Amino acid sequence: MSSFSFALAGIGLFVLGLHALIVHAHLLRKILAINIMGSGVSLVLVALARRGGDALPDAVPHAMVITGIVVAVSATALALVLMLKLAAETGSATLPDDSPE
Amino acid sequence: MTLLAWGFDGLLLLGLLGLAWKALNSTDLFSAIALFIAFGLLMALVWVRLEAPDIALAEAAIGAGLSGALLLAALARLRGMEGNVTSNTGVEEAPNNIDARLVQWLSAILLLPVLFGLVYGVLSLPGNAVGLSAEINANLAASGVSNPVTAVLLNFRAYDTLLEVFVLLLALIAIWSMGSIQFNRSIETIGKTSLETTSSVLDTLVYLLVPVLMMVAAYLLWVGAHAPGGAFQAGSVLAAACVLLLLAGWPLHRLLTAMRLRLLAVAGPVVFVSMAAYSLIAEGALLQFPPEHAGTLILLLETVAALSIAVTLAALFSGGQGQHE
Amino acid sequence: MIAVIDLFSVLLLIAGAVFFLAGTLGLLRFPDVYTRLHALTKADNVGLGLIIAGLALQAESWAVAGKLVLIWLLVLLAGASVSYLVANGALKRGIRPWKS
Amino acid sequence: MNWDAWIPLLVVASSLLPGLVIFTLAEERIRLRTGLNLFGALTKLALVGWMFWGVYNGHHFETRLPLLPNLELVLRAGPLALLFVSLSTVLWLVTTIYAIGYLEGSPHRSRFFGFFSLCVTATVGVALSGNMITFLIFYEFLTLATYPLLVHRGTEEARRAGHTYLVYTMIGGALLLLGTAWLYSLTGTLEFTPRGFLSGLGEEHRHALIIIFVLMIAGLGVKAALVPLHGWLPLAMVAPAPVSALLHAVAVVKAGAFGIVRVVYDVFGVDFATGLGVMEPLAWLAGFTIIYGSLRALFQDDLKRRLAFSTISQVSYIVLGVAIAGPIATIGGVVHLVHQGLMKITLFFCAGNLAETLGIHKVSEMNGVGRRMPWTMAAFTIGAFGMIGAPPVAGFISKWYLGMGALEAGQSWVLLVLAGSSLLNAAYFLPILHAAWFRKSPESWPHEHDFGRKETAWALLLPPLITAALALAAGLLATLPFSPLEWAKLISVREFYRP
Amino acid sequence: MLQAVIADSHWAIILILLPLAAAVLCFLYARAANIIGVMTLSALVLSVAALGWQIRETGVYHHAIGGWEAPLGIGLYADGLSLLMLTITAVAGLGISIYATSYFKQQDAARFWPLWLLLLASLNALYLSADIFNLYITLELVGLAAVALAALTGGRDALAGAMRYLLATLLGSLAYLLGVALLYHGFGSVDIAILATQAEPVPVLWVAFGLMGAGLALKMALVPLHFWLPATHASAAAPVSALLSALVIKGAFYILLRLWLEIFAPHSGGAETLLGLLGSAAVIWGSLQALRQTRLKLLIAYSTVAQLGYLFIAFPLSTMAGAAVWSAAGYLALSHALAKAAMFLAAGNLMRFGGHDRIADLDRVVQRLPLTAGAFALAGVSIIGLPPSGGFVGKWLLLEAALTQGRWELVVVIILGSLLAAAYVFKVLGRAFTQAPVCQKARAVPARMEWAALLLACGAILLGFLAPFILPLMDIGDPFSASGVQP
Repeated sequence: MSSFSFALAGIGLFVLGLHALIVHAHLLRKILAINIMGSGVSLVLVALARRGGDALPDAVPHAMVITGIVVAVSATALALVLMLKLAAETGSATLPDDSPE
Repeated sequence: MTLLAWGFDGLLLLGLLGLAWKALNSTDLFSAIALFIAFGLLMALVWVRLEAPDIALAEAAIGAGLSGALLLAALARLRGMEGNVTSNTGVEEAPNNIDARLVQWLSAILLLPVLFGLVYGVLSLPGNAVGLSAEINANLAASGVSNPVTAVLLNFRAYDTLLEVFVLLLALIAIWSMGSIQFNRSIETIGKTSLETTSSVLDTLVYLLVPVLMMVAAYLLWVGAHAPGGAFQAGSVLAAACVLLLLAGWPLHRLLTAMRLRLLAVAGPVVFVSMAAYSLIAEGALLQFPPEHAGTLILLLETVAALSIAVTLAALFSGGQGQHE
Repeated sequence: MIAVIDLFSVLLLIAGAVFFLAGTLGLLRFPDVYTRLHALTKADNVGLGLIIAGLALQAESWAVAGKLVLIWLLVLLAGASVSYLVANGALKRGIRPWKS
Repeated sequence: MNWDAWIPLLVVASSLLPGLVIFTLAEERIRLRTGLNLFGALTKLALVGWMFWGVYNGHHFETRLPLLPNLELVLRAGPLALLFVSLSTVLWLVTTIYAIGYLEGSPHRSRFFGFFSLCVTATVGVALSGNMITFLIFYEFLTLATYPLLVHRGTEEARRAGHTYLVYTMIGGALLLLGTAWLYSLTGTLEFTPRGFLSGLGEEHRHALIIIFVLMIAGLGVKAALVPLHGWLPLAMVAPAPVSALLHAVAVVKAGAFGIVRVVYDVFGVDFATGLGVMEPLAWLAGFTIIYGSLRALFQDDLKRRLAFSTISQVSYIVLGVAIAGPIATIGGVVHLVHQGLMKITLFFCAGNLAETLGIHKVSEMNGVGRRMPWTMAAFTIGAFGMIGAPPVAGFISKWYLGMGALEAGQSWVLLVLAGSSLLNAAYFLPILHAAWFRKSPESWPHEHDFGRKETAWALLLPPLITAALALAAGLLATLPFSPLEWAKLISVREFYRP
Repeated sequence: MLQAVIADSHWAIILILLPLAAAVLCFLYARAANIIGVMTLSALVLSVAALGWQIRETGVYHHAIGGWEAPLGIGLYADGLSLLMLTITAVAGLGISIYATSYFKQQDAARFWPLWLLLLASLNALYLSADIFNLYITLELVGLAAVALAALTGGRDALAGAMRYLLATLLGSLAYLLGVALLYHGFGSVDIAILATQAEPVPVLWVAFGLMGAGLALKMALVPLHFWLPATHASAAAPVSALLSALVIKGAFYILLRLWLEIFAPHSGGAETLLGLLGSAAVIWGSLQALRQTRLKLLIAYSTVAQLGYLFIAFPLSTMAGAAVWSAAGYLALSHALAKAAMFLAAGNLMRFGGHDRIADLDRVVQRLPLTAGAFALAGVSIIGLPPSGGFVGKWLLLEAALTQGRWELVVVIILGSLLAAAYVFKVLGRAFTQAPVCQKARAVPARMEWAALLLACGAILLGFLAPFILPLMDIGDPFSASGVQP
């Protein structure tokens, strides 16, 4: 039963991150939210593999999650540099909401 | 499931969700990042609880360590631009004017059905797992390594890892393509001026710690074949060492001219692609390793990959500073 | 005979936990950054040492025991230099130590 | 290699390829451009002649190219198609000569002649199309090719006229597309067959077919300038004279009328259409357009707008001929297709000459112009008489056959319409002639270009004379084997009523 | 002998490895980037042709990577549908690359080429993969490369657009990954073929489809989630916006289509009507917005949102006439890619020449660039769907299906979409015929750029006549039969 609780925690993290992504204007917080959502998805991926007692540990989700983490860090690095360039250009680390008319 | 285990799990998950909520909604950015790093460490603990040591290592090294360092460096640079950057990049309290409040409630209401849908989907899954562990164990012998995760990563699904390494290279190219960021002097200021007088402590730390880190990286690389470890973990530990050197003010980018840095960063992907092409011609299938010396090939692949992962992650940290010709 | 080793490691673990508790209490109760640094580095390092010793008794091979001790040494090194850096940073930002 | 299969494609290509080449020519390459134009026109004329002779002896010219799953691009030279092709080819040659003279020294001529050739390609494509999908392709291609010609001058007024033209033709095209697709979904084929291919469909599709008929006629009616959809034509008179001459007297307007002829005869089939009860309203609509067009023409002071409204009413003669489901009326309608083209293009050429040489745009300014430009006005007079339906010129024949057809089909009200419109034609043409010939010319013309001894440039004078002569010949020599009338009889016999 | 070489060599793998190697080469030797890039693209076009010939002869191409069969290893799979998408990428890519060689200065070219070749490699990998987790990684690669390309110009709008695009694409990928997790744990494999056999209508299937659908819809800017597209595509450099509009969003559509055909269609339970509804909303809303724009590139970007709606109208129609409708949608995607690329390149020429892209005073600019005006006109004809063009063939087939199934609301949407498209295309083209004087500070536009745009536009028109050759190619290994009943 414990694997389902971890999976639900993963879902919780995903939705929490999504909420923060929508609500907060500051880009750094949005990047944090995306990282947390990534962890949530990884948690779901691995937790569900352990349903039904301690069967042999299934290595495929593990490999997927490691790949996911590395993808997350590269995306975060790119997002941070983009945020800094945007802040240097526009003076504020939030998305300018006017569409460029 | 004894009561104690239930208690421990409950505590762990509550801590995890609490930390995440606090990290996302804390008033000050710096505390948000600090809490995020704590969240990463707790996440590593969760992976250990779920019997996934490889992921725990990766999470601790990359998820908490490197991402945390990246976020802190970005915040420092953001505040470094304080001069021409309006105040709201610094301490930014959660906006509590009316329309922000409205957006919060609106998104909360919108996300409830999503939450219930997901929970319903997950709970409707059958009780016992239906994974691929049987197939993996059946073919583990032919994969040349005994650690199932490394077997999956570098043999069964080696194509994923090939693309994976290119994602890292792409991130590096993308960051360098955005032009060097003028204000990264602020990193050095933290590195040098504030610690001019006391560089001796940091230097001693570096002299002691960096060799150990190198040793640990080599060990992780080697042990990856039969125990948790592998290219990504080793690469990230090496990257941590490089970041430490950068922070200690070592002129790493003068040490590595741009071309040498590029060659190092590109080594992993190039070896992977050439290995893939060679195996296609020799063995008839993409990334097919002959069973008898699959182990050695994988080890070779992992070392080169670890090297370029380390260099790429360090370059990601320095944020486009080392790329000018 | 085995029970005695288990008894010893349980005792050591409890002692370690007490030291950690003390460190955390110090972190919460102390007024300024310097005193909190004291609490954290001193209490927690000792606590960690006790826990490592307790676990080393349980370890099935000397290699594992050696790794545990290595962990403790690394944490000591990191703890010391980081607390020094934080204190130095705080001084540079002009935070005066607390006076009653 | 069987030549017959490739001739239709060659006919279309003979103006497409020179057109594309002309686009790339620089402005000052006048001789090469004219050469290419004339070469294209002459080859097309030769090919059409070859086909004329072939069809007369029963050859079968058809090109089939794969286009869509079980739908093909079909170019077939049937007798009706040939009639329209020959009309547009001859008039294209004449108008090219006229345009070269008319546009002497004006900018963007490569662009103009490029689109001019594309437009003729589209017209020839419309004429030769063997099934509804090919017709649709060239029909829309015609819109695209004529829009740039319409806005060629680039003035604000031209752009607004272009805008309205686009709105009408785009919506028309969309309706036609919808009708065609719907028809294809019901029948599974779009091939033009002489007595229509819908006879097999049962009763349950009756309503659908009526709606399809309305959609198609509306789509085609835009270009055929049937009353509610005619708004764009008067505005389009802002285009240069050769454009309004060839396009709005021959190419665009006739494409619409030709489309209606095709739809009624080769898609629905006359009997099936009368069975559906759609022919009656079509006839009324055509009749109404005839009268309405002539009435509006009466009050237009601008010469070209008056000719535009007269075109609106004249084209509906063809539609009327089709709508009265009788063999003789069909002959009248089809032959009017040619006659109206010849007469109307003469009138537009003369209007162009007057504007170009004397700067006259208004009917009120035409006093005594007969003396100043006798040859142009002579051609104008022949055209005008043809329009009124006076015997020697071709217009009389088509009206005569239309009247006979109406009597044969028992639609006596059509006679009233014909008589009424002839009177109205007279009402708006005769004052012009009277003013031109019998009034005293003003002391100075608005801005006169002096061409020395001859009244205007050769290139401007020759074309109207040729077309006027043709109109006269079509009237007088109607009984010769290759005259439009005989050919129309051949069409009527071969296409519509198997003996 | 040649046939033997073509028949059994692994063209699919060349399509993936070659651009990767070329990207690395360009990254190392920036000076030779232009030549390497164009050579790679032309080699890719040839290998796509060879792959097409190969699968036409020997049927669907299947390759188990590393020798490991489906459940454990990853499979490469190339059938008619992937061949179509590969052709789109290679052909439009070649046109855009030729344009880019003379568009970018030396310093920008060094940054453009590695990113573009990586994007190309990931798109090819995406079209050839038969494993949904592998699709996640290729999606991520495509997303990051596209964001980096969008931010290339470095201006205020470009960076904001790129940031908005990055957040949207990351959110989309995460939702997609969660869907992959649910599918894997629900049915035990990440291989599409196995999932197709295992899937049955359990709640986890619908939740997974909801997640993946939402994620992919966000990445391809389907109407409610299209907020990020116009700003990004309009502010990027001309060849980059051509890439984004013509190629990148089609990757996400391909995945949604592949998953729909193989896994979700039999148990769709009404989802296709929702997709059809969103598609119709996209067509109408996108076209109306495009009509409102005052800047040319924004107009073209909104036109992308609208034309994508057409591809979604195929969903509700596919239940009854599966193969015909999907080949229509495929054909529309192909001609839209060429036409949209030509439009953006033409817009790039106009901006290079006149220095701005305000539609109101474009007339001085359009006068001087006849080839570009011609390219824009021909591309516009294909976007509207006027007869002699590829767009017409696609719309005719869609209209056909809608009429035979009596779906009147979709018929109206298709026709209205074409009319609105005509409105906004001719709104721009009307400018080409005014007598405005020459604008002063004009920068000459290299001929290569104008001819690249014109050739792409002619390609879109030529497609109008190539339907009978291309449509059967799409049906190799009949990818579309899985969904609706055969007509």
